[in-house]
Amino acid sequence: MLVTYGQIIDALVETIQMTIFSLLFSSIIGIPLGILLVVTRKGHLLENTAVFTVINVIINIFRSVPFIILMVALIPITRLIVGTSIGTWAAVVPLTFYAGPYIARLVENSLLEVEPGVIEAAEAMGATPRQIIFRFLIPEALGSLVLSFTVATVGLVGASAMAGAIGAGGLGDLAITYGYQRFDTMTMIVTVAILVIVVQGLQSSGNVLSKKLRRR
Amino acid sequence: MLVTYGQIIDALVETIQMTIFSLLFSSIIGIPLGILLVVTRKGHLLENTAVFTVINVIINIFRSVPFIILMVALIPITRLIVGTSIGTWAAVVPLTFYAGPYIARLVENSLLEVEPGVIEAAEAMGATPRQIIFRFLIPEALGSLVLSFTVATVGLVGASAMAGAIGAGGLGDLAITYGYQRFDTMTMIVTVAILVIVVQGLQSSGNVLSKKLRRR
Amino acid sequence: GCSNSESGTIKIGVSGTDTRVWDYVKKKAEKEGLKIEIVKYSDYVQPNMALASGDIDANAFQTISYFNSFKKERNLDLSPVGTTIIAPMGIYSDHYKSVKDIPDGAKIAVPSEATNMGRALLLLQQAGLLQLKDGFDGNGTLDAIKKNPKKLEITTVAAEQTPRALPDVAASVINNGIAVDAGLNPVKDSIELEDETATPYINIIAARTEDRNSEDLQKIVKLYQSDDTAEFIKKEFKGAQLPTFVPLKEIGE
Amino acid sequence: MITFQGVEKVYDRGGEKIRALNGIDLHVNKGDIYGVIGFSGAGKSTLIRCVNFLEKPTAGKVLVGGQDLTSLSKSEIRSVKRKIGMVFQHFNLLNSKTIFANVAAPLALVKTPKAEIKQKVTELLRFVGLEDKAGAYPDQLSGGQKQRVGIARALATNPEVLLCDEATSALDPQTTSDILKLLKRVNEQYNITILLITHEMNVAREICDKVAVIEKGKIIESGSVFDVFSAPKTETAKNFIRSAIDHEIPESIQKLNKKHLYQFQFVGESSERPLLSQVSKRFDVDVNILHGTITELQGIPFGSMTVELQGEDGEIRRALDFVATENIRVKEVN
Amino acid sequence: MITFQGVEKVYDRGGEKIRALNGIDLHVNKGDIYGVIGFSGAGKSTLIRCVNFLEKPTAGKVLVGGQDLTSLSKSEIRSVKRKIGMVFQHFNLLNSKTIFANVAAPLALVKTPKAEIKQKVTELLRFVGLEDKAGAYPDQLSGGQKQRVGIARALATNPEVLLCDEATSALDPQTTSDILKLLKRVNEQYNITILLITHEMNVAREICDKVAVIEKGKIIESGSVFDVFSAPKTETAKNFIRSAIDHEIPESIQKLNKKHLYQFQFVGESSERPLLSQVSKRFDVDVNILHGTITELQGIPFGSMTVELQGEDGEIRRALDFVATENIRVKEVN
Ligand SMILES: Nc1ncnc2c1ncn2[C@@H]1O[C@H](COP(=O)(O)OP(=O)(O)OP(=O)(O)O)[C@@H](O)[C@H]1O
Ligand SMILES: Nc1ncnc2c1ncn2[C@@H]1O[C@H](COP(=O)(O)OP(=O)(O)OP(=O)(O)O)[C@@H](O)[C@H]1O
Ligand SMILES: [Mg+2]
Ligand SMILES: [Mg+2]
Repeated sequence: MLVTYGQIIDALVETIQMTIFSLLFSSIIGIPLGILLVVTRKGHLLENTAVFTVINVIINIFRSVPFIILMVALIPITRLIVGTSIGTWAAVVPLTFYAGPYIARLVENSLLEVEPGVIEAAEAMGATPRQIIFRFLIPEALGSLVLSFTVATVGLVGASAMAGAIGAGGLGDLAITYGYQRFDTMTMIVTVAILVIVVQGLQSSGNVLSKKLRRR
Repeated sequence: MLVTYGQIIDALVETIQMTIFSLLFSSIIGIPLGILLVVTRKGHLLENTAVFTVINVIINIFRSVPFIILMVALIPITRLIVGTSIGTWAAVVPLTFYAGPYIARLVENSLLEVEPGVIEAAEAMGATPRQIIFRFLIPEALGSLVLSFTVATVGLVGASAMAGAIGAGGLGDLAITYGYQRFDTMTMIVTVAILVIVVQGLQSSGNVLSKKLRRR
Repeated sequence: GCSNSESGTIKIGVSGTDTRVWDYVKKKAEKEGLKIEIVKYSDYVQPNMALASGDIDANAFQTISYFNSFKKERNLDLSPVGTTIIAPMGIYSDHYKSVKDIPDGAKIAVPSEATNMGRALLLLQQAGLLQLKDGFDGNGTLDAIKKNPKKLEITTVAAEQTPRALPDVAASVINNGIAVDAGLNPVKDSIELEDETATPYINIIAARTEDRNSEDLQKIVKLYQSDDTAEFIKKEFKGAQLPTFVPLKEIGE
Repeated sequence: MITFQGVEKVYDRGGEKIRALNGIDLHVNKGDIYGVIGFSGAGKSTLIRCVNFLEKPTAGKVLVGGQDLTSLSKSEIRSVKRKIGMVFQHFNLLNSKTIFANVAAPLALVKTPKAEIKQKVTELLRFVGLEDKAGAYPDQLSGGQKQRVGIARALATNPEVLLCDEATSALDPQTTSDILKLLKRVNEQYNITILLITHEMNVAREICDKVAVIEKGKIIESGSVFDVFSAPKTETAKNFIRSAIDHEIPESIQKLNKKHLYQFQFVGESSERPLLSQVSKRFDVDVNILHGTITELQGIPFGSMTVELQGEDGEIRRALDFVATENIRVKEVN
Repeated sequence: MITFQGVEKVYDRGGEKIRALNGIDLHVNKGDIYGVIGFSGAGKSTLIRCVNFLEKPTAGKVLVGGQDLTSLSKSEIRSVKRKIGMVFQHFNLLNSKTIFANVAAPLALVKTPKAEIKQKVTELLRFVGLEDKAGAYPDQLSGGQKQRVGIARALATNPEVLLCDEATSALDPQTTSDILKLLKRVNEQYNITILLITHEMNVAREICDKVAVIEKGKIIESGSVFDVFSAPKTETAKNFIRSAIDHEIPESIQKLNKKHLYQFQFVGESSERPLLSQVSKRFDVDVNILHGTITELQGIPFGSMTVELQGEDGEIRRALDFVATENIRVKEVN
């Protein structure tokens, strides 16, 4: 193995750091967009074809661009926000823009599953759109949302591997640069094994939490 | 622009080819796994903790491995199946293994949203597990499943960009090798624009179809 | 000016993970009171972009050929400050002992990145398998092929994929470093090896043009181009990488 | 309080037009308990859902408190809705929240203080007999329990108008009766207007002041409970009311093969005198009541009865002639 | 056909144990129409769901056709289930399928030929009055229409056992009566065993041979409809039956402030003679029937009536004494 355990631990920390922060920020972007995608569609709470179409297209654009291209295209923005275009923190920006629209789609999918009767009940009570969203729609979809976020988080762990291209480090990058580029099978196995454990932990927590929240 | 329109059309064809076939095969893998994840869980139709755990872990393993590593790790299998490890067809194998577990998770998420009452009705009719799955569970989840598959397909289009590493070609690879590596902005814009159109078309069809199928 | 050198640390961008030589140089520099930070990248675009934008102070990962074409396409104000090594590219095969044995219509894998591809084509020409257009500058696409008498099928793959594709192709053109990492010995295992004096493929240390005469950078170049470093490289890489400290003039600067 | 003016609602089912409401005119006064009855699919739910705008009429107007909802801004509509409680036919509870939180939901929306919520919800749950289920989730309740949660929720905000879509359909008679008493009480205490859909005639009779009969999206008859029940004008209304009031004669009776079996239908105002007693006294005939329901609407017996007349044929004929003069419809049972 | 032996069902609600069934012993003979009545939350749905194993008893056994389901293989259980039709309290229709496909579902499971399915489903839909809704989806139906689809679906396979969980709760009296007749017909024609949950006493009375009263997960009373209705033994059963049979005396009557208002309760076997006639004849008293329900169970009048006795006080007292000898409970209404 060409790497030390210290390096692996550093990489693990970097992966966790990238995942957590990009998950955080992409949720901040993705959740509202997902909600808007649901409530502005035809026949829904805040029907607004213009807003729906714009958001739909923007999300599609971000979802179409290969991650590596997105990373490059976003460099000016990254530099503006983080002050540099390299390193772990700089990777958080493209990861956020990558996962944000993705989360929006998953949130959309989950919220669409909520029974219309619940929304009707909320409307009948005179709830504002905001109240309907936060007190009815989201709580009812929570079980499904948790699973969706689990899927998204695992996806982020995967995407963070590619962020090595901008010197972000992380386990995936270790696997690629040593395992793939330098044919160091041992490092590859160790890093992938750690990744599997991380993902397994994430998925199991997601499953358990979702099961608790899903009341049917 | 450093590329000809002929090259772009070839690349588009390659992308479509990779996406369609890997979608096909990953569905063949992912749908049964997703179904098994649902029906073998505790308290469900074919409760079987062992099967559930094994599938859950296998899916997590595949979901943890960065795509590029997966591509390398699968070379022997690819060679076995396709006869070579390079080219568009060879890319279908790792793309399938990448998207299959992902689809399994999305299928799982969709099927879990089906009202338990429907399954009860099916059980009361004496439906076999197979009948319950194919005549009740899946039809009821179809609207959500279509959206999930749309998300997965768009994800595959993105992943196929990385398949350029094994000489698979495709629009994403064109964007990376010319747009990214050679700073041919024009090629990048054109290819990404085509990708956006493809994704937009996919997503819109998905939305329309899902809306038609989702009866609530 | 050289913003970072004022804070006493020089950031040098490299690609990949093999920092053995720079670790060696870094140690030497520290003794002279010069702090070096090595920034690792996993591709060949970002180190130049980061250099141009001031995120790093110098990089050392590319051949002069790649550097020049990159600079031109991106219109960047960068300059080489010193030469380092040459890592000869080679043609490798699992199936044939000599390039002459490669049959008609055979498949050849080459790296997909443009300068590497050009370099590979030049090597294939050197081996007598292809004939390229006149004045080919080693930077281009498959269009550069003028004559392909054996009707070879050239497939482009990621550089790292070339050794992995060996069982599937008649031959792969593999970068030196990658061949070594893949467990190949460039000298013993290749069936054709690049000319040692292929000047376009000498590696360089690059910096922003405005900083090229900076004292610190010059000091680093000197530390790299010293005899003991050359000895270290020879020992570590067992001939796969050759220290080539030629003056910049010889590579056309 | 609630006025329908030429309300129409047309659903589009894959091109086919379903006219659920077909020109509804209806007026519900403040403080009324107004019942809507009608066969399954007649348009009752659609009608009630137009009041709080869950369905938007395709034509016509619905006024609530004199205000046309279509003319109001969204936030004005919301404040009108906050004064309307609704019990849904399919409950529409939040599966993810406890029973307590479900009942508390409308209170929480208007930022009621925690302590007040707690007190109010506990009181309501006690009333509907679910105080021990406060911490349970809807999927852990029986059908009737869910319905009671829906009722408690609708009452939580002390609404001015209460819309009940089959609010007691899943409840046993005892619980139904308790709930109806509660509704009557809130109606009297707070002058709440109640619009109530039901197919249980007893519910309509026990609690409503007025009723409307709806058929195929049209109101075919309406008026005070007495008017409609005692003198239904349309055939459907008659049918509907009769099927509720006088049950089919049980087979057991038909099998008895008694000779003089008659059904007396009290279909309007009959004399104040105790009819059956008079028959027994005036003629040498015994009246044996076998089956039927009789109730009183504003002092007048109302309903029908199947009786056996015991006596000589001639005497019986004379007795029947007498009965016929008393505004009672007599029908011989084979 | 169906036998419960000491069946218990305990739900676990976050640690708290909910005893939904608490030792049920019950036997339903082949061809019986067996009614289960009880207050909301008594455990009726849980009970019926144990028959086709939708709930697995935590203790005890359920035998269907003499077979203990727990002892059978999965495919044997399925073939038993195919002979059991079920109407669910919450319908449980497939939202993604048309009404036609919903009713056809159980037939399609057993690979019935297309033509036969078409014929059978069309016939059933015509019967429940939904032939024009064949192409609609459940979300386009009213509550009662959904319930009728559920009934049609349960009958599609000509089951040997039919389980109905409040199968007519959302239906108007007319439709209910039609459905009950259908059930009676299939019961007689095909000797189908029907286990039926209801809170509508009329339903129980009209169609059931036997009833069981369930309270807090225990069967507190059971027997022929006549026995239970005419002579309820437990206080709850009495209450339950009374609340269904003799409605509260309407306020309008109470307000009349008449002097001699009595309620006659026919709570068991009374004489064969026409009672009210006798009173009128023997005493100088007129009997004015104001309110009540009376029906007949096996030739015996059964129910209660509120009557006004008109006459002298002494005469009235003597009349009442006479009535009291006739196995009739007399209660003075204030
Ligand atoms: N999954 C569950 N978890 C916890 N408690 C439950 C669950 N299902 C039912 N119960 C409880 O068991 C009791 C019996 O429920 P059941 O559904 O059998 O009542 P029911 O007699 O059918 O009432 P209804 O007439 O209202 O439908 C109720 O108190 C109910 O709250
Ligand atoms: N979304 C819809 N699309 C098409 N038709 C509909 C829709 N909703 C209701 N209908 C139809 O409109 C008619 C009236 O329905 P509504 O729900 O008002 O009936 P209802 O009187 O409440 O009946 P029930 O007593 O059975 O609940 C029915 O024939 C129904 O099938
Ligand atoms: Mg309705
Ligand atoms: Mg029930």
